Amino acid sequence: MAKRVGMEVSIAISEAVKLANVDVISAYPITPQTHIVEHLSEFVSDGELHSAFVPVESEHSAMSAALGASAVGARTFTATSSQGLALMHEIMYLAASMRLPVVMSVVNRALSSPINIWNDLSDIMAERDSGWVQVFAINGQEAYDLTLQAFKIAEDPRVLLPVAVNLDGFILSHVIEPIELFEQQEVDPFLPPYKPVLRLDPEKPVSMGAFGSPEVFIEVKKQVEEALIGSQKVVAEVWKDFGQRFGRIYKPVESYQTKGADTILITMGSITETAMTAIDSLREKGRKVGLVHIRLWRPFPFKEFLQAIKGAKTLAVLDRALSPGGVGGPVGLEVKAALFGKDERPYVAEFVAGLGGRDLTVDTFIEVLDKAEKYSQKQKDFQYELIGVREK
Amino acid sequence: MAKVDAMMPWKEVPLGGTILEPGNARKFKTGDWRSKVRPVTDKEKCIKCGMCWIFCPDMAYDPREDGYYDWNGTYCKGCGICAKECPKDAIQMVAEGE
Amino acid sequence: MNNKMTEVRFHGRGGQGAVTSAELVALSAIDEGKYAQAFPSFGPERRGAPVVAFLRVSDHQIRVRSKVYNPDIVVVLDPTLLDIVDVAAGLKPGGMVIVNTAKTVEQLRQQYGFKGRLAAVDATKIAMEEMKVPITNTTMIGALLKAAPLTTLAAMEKPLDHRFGRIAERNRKAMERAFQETILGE
Amino acid sequence: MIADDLKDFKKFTPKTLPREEPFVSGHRACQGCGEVLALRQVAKAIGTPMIAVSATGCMEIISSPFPQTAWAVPWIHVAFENAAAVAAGVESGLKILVDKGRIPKKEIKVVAFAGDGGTADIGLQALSGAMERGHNFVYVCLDNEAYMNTGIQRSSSTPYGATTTTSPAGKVTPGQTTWKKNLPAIMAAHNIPYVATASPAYYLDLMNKAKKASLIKGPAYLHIYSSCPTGWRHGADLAITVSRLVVEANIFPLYEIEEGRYTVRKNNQPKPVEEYFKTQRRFAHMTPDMLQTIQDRVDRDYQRLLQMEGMTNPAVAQKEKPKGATAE
Repeated sequence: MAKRVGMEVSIAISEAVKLANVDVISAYPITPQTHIVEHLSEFVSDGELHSAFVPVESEHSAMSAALGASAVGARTFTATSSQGLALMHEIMYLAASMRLPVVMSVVNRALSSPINIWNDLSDIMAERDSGWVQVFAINGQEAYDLTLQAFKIAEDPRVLLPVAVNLDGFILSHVIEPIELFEQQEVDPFLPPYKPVLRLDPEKPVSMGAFGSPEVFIEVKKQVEEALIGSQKVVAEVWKDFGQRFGRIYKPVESYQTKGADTILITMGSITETAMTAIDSLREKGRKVGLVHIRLWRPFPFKEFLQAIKGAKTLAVLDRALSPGGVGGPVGLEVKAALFGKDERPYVAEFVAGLGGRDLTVDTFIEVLDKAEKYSQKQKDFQYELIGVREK
Repeated sequence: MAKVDAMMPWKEVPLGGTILEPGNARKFKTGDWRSKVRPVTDKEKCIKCGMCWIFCPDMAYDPREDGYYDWNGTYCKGCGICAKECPKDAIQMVAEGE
Repeated sequence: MNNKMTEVRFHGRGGQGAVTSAELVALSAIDEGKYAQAFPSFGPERRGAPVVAFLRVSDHQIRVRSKVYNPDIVVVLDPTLLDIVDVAAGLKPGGMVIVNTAKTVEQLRQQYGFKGRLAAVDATKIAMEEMKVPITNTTMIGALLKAAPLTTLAAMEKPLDHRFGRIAERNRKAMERAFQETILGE
Repeated sequence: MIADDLKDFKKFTPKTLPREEPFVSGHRACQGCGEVLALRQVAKAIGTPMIAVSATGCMEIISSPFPQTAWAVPWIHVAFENAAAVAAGVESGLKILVDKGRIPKKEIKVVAFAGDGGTADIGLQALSGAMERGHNFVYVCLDNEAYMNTGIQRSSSTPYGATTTTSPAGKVTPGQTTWKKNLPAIMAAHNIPYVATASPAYYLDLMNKAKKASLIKGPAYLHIYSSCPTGWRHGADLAITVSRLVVEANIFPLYEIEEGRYTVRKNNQPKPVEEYFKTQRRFAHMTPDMLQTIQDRVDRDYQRLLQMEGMTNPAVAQKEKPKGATAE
């Protein structure tokens, strides 16, 4: 039976990786993800985890080594943040297009400059089009569960795509909170060893990463796209299986107090739980507000999202990454695009907040909701508003 | 120019654009790249030393049981290294088409 | 506005300078105030491997940028390509194939069964005699201009000088001889 | 200790060369390409079972135009700067899968191939990391002394004085202004068990070194001279001619560094460097004083090699009295 303990979320993730009986870990340190790989190295050196720990010399090589290992059929894990993810950028696209099911924890941290080790979503949002399956945890238990699930999703023959599990740097990764840890024999039936469809094997040689002329490039990309879109069905299956075994049900999009809500706040990541408290306090004052958070970012769950916000007059989108010179943030862009063709469309107020670790308090969320409702009444025409900027 | 048979419906492209048939470049006739000359071996002078075989960038000499080497026009690009390196000058570069 | 545009496809091998032929004609036509476009078929060009280059010349602005699929004229710099490449693919009705070959037009037609208009010139011989090297890209420009007045021999001098400097004169002579000696078959 | 790794290593002789070709005909290398010949000799010497890893470059492009591959062995290419890192991943993956009983135990050789740019410039960091970590693989640098796949741009491995499209011979600077980066020395500084230089003209020497490198447990580095007719502007038939001359002129001396011990193939009556430079138009503009600068430095570097051998491998240094240029 699962054991409930207080544990730092990063450590919990390394426990999940251990339960997954990972074969190769390619690791390079970067705040705030480092505790994950540090702890994994202890498991390996103590013989608690039978895997090859490869302390590479850069994140670019972390992802490169991961691809090499995955190509021979090893279950492979890595973790990074911010600048490290940016350095991996080139190889992220190859992992997806070469269909190598690497699993990575992305402990979200602002991208420089200025250099800033605190939390926002700018790092992962820069990888939006890499072709990876991308999920977001709102608390420690989710980070633990999603990491285990990520291997099962990635390695499913219908998917065979790398999966990034996102958790907020420091405000989630470094927090000690209650975690329910599973036993190995509970997990093994859920997550059997990785059986590759293709691997580098002298018995049956293949060539991976060939040179794709204009005649075939689009067709390969079509395959990746079909796998990524199709992965939503597999994600749903894995979440259903997980729910039956371990009791926690996961959905691509989760609603909180949205019944009869005129205004719905859209969030991602662990700030969601702070925002829920803001919703509660406004609900107590009779305000018809609710919240929807997006757990599955790629592939984007259009149907479930539109269902979740049905009936709302106003959406207040809270982005944690800024797309300079554009419509504000990537989530706002996605939401507006999702609504574009619909005849019944709520007013969308796009906000960008909490960049570079600026703390998001309950009051901040209340401010955002109040502004959203005010702008909605006036049908204010604006691209986005940056919250919390000190004017004077 | 890119091989025409790289065109195939997307469902038939192997996973991740992987090439499943090892060494299938053998189907490609690089011999078409010769335009002016080809090597011809004078069996009398040949001492079966294998220099033509080991120095050929296109593996266009096939070792035979009797120790001689058969020139393979399918792959020879006509570079002339073999003629240059043959210790007995047994290989002459001869104009194509003769 | 009939956009009188001539599309030309050059066939050669990596390292033979097929794209240089196209570029020099384009430069010359542009000097004369016309519109022109020259580009190789992009891709890893390896010495010896069959390659193609494209040229468009027009009195009006050229906006199409794709490859030339239906050429008015095909120029074949290396006769050995005839055995391995369908040089006449997509040729416009009434279009012409110009081949560097020692053979006559009749022999070519017989050996390869060309239906369309055909022209032949022994550019390799001319190049060896005038330039001492079997590089036929500038020589074949003469043949092309015989078949279609895309630009004039005189206008070609400036781009030749610019590109070849002191050996421009030999290239010009070879080009002019090809112009004279090209036989435009029917 | 490499001694026991090599205890049953038997040298190849002309008649005992393997027939197997892990790299097959039909690849799209230029006519007379010296690099693909070097690659072929290495792959042939190492043999199967082998997993090959390529960096982006000429050899990767010419060998894998989808849907065709010239690789008869398992092969993977990911990017330009990470051949060593990908190879490290392959090697680690294989080792752990064997340890966990998921795949049968087999001596699969992991071999990374890259050009000089992919090794000495963009890939140096990943290479240094993989070497320092002691992965059991062979890294082969096929040195054609410039970025040839992108059209002959200079690399840190382009020799002093050579022209490339980014180190042209101009009025002010006569071609490459820097001296060739000494990769073998950098690799030796990683204290790896085996480093060697080789040239396809000396095919037995090359293939024996490749075989030794593959037998040694731990990282091994081969730096192989690879002529390029297109990039160096020499005849398509001269790949072996220049590959021999460069050794005979001591510009590219052949030596091994085994656990720090140098063994140098002696050549104490070298040909003048000019004889080598004459064969390639990339050196056409060489001035007399450039030639002298190069000759002096080549002579000095060769003496240094002998001194390194003297210091690190006295037994060998004494044994061989200096003799004339020794042909293969």
